[in-house]
Amino acid sequence: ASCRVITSLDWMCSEKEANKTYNCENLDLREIPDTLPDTTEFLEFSFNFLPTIQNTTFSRLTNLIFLDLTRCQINWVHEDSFQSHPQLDTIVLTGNPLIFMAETSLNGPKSLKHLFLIQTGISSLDFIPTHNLENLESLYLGSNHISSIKFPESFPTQNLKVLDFQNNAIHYLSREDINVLKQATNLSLNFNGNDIKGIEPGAFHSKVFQSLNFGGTLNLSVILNGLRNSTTQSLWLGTYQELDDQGLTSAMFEGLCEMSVESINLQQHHFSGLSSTTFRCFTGVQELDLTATHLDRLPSGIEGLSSLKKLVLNVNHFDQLCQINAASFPSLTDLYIKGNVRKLDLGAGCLEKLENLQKLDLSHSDIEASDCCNLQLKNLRHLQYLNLSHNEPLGLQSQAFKECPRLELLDLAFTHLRVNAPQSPFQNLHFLQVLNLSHCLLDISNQHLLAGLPNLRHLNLQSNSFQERSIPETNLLQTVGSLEILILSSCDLHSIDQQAFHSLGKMSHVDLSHNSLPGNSIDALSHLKGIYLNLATNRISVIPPHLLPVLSQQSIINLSHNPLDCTCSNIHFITWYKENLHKFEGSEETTCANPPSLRGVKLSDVELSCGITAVGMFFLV
Amino acid sequence: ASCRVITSLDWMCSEKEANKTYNCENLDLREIPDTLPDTTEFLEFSFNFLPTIQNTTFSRLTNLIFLDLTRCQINWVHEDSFQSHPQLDTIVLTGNPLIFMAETSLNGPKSLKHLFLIQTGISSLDFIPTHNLENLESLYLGSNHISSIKFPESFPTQNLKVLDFQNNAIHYLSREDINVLKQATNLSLNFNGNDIKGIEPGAFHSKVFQSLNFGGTLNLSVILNGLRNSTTQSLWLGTYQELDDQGLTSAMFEGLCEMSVESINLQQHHFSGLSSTTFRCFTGVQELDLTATHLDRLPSGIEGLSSLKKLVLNVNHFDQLCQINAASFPSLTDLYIKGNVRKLDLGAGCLEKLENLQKLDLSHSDIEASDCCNLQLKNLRHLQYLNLSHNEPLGLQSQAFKECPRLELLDLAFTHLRVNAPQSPFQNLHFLQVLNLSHCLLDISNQHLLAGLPNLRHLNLQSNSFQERSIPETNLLQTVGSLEILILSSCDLHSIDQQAFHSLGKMSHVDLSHNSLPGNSIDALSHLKGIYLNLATNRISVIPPHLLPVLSQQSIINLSHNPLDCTCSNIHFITWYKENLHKFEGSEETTCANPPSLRGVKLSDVELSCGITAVGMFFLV
Amino acid sequence: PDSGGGEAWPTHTACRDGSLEVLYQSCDPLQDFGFSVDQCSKQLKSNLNIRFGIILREDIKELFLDVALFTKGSSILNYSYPICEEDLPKFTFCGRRKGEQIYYAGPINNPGFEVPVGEYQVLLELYNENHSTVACANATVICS
Amino acid sequence: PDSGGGEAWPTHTACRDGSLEVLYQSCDPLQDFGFSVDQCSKQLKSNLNIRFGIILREDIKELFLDVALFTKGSSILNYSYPICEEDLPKFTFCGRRKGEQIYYAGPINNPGFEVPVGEYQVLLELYNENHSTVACANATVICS
Ligand SMILES: [Cu+2]
Repeated sequence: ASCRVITSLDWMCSEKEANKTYNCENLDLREIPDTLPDTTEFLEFSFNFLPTIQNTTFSRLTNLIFLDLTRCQINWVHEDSFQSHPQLDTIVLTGNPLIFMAETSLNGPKSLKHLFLIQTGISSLDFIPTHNLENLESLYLGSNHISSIKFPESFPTQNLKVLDFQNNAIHYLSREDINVLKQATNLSLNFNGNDIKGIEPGAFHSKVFQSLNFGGTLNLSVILNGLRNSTTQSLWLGTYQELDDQGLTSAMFEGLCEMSVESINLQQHHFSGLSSTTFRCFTGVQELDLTATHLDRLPSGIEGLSSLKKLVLNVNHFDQLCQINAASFPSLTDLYIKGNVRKLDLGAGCLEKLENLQKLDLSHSDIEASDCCNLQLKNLRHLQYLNLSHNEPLGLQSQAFKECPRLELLDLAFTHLRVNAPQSPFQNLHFLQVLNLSHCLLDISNQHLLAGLPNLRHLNLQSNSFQERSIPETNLLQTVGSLEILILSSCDLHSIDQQAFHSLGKMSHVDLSHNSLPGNSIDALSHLKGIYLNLATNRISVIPPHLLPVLSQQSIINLSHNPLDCTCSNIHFITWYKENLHKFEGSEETTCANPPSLRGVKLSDVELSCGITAVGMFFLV
Repeated sequence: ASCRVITSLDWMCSEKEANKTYNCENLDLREIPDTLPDTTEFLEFSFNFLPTIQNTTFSRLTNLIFLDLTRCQINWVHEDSFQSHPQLDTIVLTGNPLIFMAETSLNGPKSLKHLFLIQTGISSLDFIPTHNLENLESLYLGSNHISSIKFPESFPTQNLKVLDFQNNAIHYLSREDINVLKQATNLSLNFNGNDIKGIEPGAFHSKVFQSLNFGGTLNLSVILNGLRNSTTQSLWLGTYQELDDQGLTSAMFEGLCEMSVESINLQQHHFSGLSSTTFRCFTGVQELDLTATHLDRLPSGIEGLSSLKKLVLNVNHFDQLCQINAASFPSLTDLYIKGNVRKLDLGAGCLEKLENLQKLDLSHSDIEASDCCNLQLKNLRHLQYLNLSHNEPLGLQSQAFKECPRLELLDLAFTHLRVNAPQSPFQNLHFLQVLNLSHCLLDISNQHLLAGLPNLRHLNLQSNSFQERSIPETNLLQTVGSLEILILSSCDLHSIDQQAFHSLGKMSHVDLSHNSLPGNSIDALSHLKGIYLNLATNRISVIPPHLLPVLSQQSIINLSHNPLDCTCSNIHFITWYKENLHKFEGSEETTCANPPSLRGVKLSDVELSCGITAVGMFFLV
Repeated sequence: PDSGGGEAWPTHTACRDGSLEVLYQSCDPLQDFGFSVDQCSKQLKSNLNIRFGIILREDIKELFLDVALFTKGSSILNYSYPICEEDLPKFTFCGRRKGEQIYYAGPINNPGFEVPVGEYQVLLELYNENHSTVACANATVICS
Repeated sequence: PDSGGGEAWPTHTACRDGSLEVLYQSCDPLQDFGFSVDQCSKQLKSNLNIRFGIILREDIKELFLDVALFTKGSSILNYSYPICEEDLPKFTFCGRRKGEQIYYAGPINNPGFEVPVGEYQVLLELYNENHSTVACANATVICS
């Protein structure tokens, strides 16, 4: 006895874009609902029930471009299932227990580009019908039982860009296997989670790749010997927490001497006997990622890294910044030491040899310093990006970043700052465009705090509090007339002086959300036009009629989660709101708080009828 | 919306043994039907729908011993699912997409012995809850994603006898992996279809097994080197048609020199450079199976096989029996050369060195001989079993098997025989007990054909035809008074002389089915008692009353597919039949042919009412 | 058909080429199966590659194929072929169990031959040692 | 519940020992999940091994765990832990896709600590980079 459910009862597909994009996930549907328009182009149909796909299943939806059939218990994809779908570009069959796909099951689409066959029980590549795959660019085959990557001869590989075999049972790569892929250029090949135990010598000889991923392989020498004489942009060789790791030795990297690689990732490995010659074969490498490799130091005088451009040392165990022995990689432009496991002492001049350094990330590293940052950042003349966010308290000197005159972005979020001098610690950062001071517990009353920042465009002051919960007429913003984006959310503001922003003429984005501002605060914005204005979650109940022009001249406004008044005392605003709905963001959550009878009703649904004397009010939903 | 079907509508479980054994396969059931008795012990519940197994699912069936839940779309086996099943011995979960089995999901049974988790998506052995498996004897884990056979420490392996890992992704066996199994004695370990690429040296050191199966492994040296210093009763190393085969070399067998193995199977491999030293390391081997190894000869003077007892050479390419160079294995007791691909010429005295040979199978080998078989079987004094069935025509000399005086079983089925001499070709086989002459196109009229067989017990003459479609009073059976089993089915018999079997006093089984015998043929059996009598598919319509005593004295009778008469002329038989139903086999197919109104009705359902003058008849179903 | 409702299984194409077309339909009331042949021509090549996918409803320690060929209703050829035998499991899938899904892609070791022009009906049956059906198909071969 | 009917998911036992018992119930309307811990004692060991099985309803390029601990309704501890991040996929299952079934058995690298006697409620939430729920559980820890 088969089990049929009348689908119309169940149907609640949601429309993402009218006539085009629909989401029908998780509805236990057994067919395409009649209510779905013929013109549908993007269809999310995951987690339904379609044991058999055949030429009638989707025949009505002739405009389909993207079809996601994840976990629909599909067993069969029969002949010509997509024959009426010339535009179809992507088919997702992830998580279906496929028994058979007919030879012509993928015929129809003019240019099928992306095919997802993840976890479909495939044990050999000839399960995939080869017809009509000439334009295929990505083929995702993760989490199957594939043990050999040998494609059938008839398989068109010439346009492949992404070939993802992660989490299969591939343990050996033969020369022939890799040869089949020689037509593909710029290929990204993913063998993550396969633990490859052997590669036939010469298999990768003079092959060129965009990226190669051998993540989770226990024996890296097998990989690096197997890759001799190949070229790849990126080589991902990291491992994972739950895997046993043998420990990397210098000998394992021998093969690299005969390879051309731009970027290498070794995340989460251990090094056995890390020495100055370990990286001997890394001479051509531009980027090296040593995230979480349990390092507490790098030996001095490392060979092979003299032309390294980018070094990632996140989540390691350094005590002191000088332990990285920065002099070994003098060409570095980017250095990341994020999330250091121990408290990181910045030391003095530890990076002074890195004259070309442009980007430095020291966030989340438990850094503490009472007198920052000139000694610590000595000689970083070209530094443009500095991230010191999420650290322990820092005491900033005056002109604390004098050593880095070219800073463009400075992120100090969540790092408590003490400013030791009356002058601005940021003085003379002529190029500074972005300054993130959110959650810094700063003394905002210092009017000179932001002096000398002629190019500042983006200022984030979220969660700092102003004295008396108010921005006075005279305030620290007066010195940064170049500001375009200003974030003052969660600053516990109860009022803003009408003149508070008068010197800010270039603003395009003002975020005042999560404060306690009343409706009349809007007055402070009267000189601004065409901005994005976020006033969500404040205490706005009534907006006086004389301020409506101020709102009218802005481009997008968010008033959601305010206790709006829906009585006749606010009739002007409500009327104007409904006429200008297109300007508003979050109108679903823009609701009445008052009168009690209208609490929670969307402002856009309220119908007021007010005379000179209020005669009544009602609403329509 | 979930989809429920009222199961009672569907329920059609079939009863195999009342109150005990039920089969509910393929019924789309969503629960245990109420109609199943509480006392059910053996339950086949495959191919139904039980996404979640929990403690309520089977709680009513407290006597369960065997539970087959193959492919019931089970995702979850929750806590204490079998808590009320102390007797449960076997659980089959094959083909279910298991997501999780709770830690205590198998608690309850006092002595769970057999667990089938084939193709359940398991990727690591810790998926299996270890509680309550102390008595586990067999664990079937085929067709999963297992890559390491490392059991969790808490897994009780001491009683394991069968551990089946076939068709997984196991490519390496470490010393530690195998050590966990050291408590198991007499273990049969199956790695068929895993293509093992490495074994840690010493992993199998001084380990003892009942059987080891490495079928489908491409590189046998890895296996045989890895098994050094181990002991196993049987070692299965065959390969399969669809796999590429490297070719076996002598070097590959080196490891065997340091192993103790009783029986080896190498089916379907190719040998590269088979020489007299190839089997050098096989000295301890008792049984060697070389089925379908593409052999056209065995070299002479092979070393290492001098104590071999059993050799299987089925499905090879020999032209002539002497090409096996039998002198290399003088201790042989069993030799199989079945299904030879080419026409096999028996030659002369090719096996004369095999003085101990007891069993010889030459069936299905296209053998032809005009003057058989003394020259061909020279010196096989101890031969007890000879199979020459399914060959081309053989001409038999008189005393054709004089060289094999101890023959006990001779199978010539489907081999056309020409008897060249007036005497019996089987003369003087004093020990012959079984003779299969079915489909031999023999001249049965030769009364001396079976002379000189004092111990013949079992004679099969199926599909040989008698002259005039009748067994006359004087016939070839008179010389074999020792017969117990006689098969005369499909012999195109239309009659049997009343005295035809008079010299056969010991018979216990007579098969006369598929002939054209009438009811009165039964008379020929009047001197026999307590036999199994098969008269199915003959032309029996009426059985005269005076023959009923002959039937009465037999133990089991099959009269199915006869054109039985259900009119009053047969009333005595019908009445007797219904009283003696327990004697009859095939009573479902024992039906009326006449009168037309009763055609096809089971004889047991017919109710006749006959007077001295027939007054009428009717039947009840 | 979820479990043998009256509906028939769809007719599938095993292969189709200029001169030859092979269609089949499962005649097992319980299930359909998938099958295709890598090439199809009047002059049938030896050692064809096939693809075959099915759920086993029976163990296949032993597996046999019976082929019956008809044209215009009269039988031309009957043929039985052992695929898996206890003492000679030819393929890796031999010995798989009831409930397992199997997929085979590979050679079938057939001899090459010329298919005479005409339309043929073929009845194929796969069954195990207990004569329980593993798969059953009605096929039509059209050779022009 | 087949797709979020009103029914609640069953309450499961993550572990149970002399002194400690951990029960949980999925609070994802779409599905249940399986979880167990290899040992359970007041003196919780470091580096516990867990088993975890689930169907992913979202991609998990990034995956975060939020833990909120309550006792008698008042919050004691809130904790957020990144499991998979774009630049640090800690575990092999990081990066798996919507629709995949995953099973993890292995260490979780927890610190050891002593569980004070009492009854606790724990709300656990796994979510991805878009804050879409991957799993959700209400757990009860009873320590005696
Ligand atoms: Cu051969």
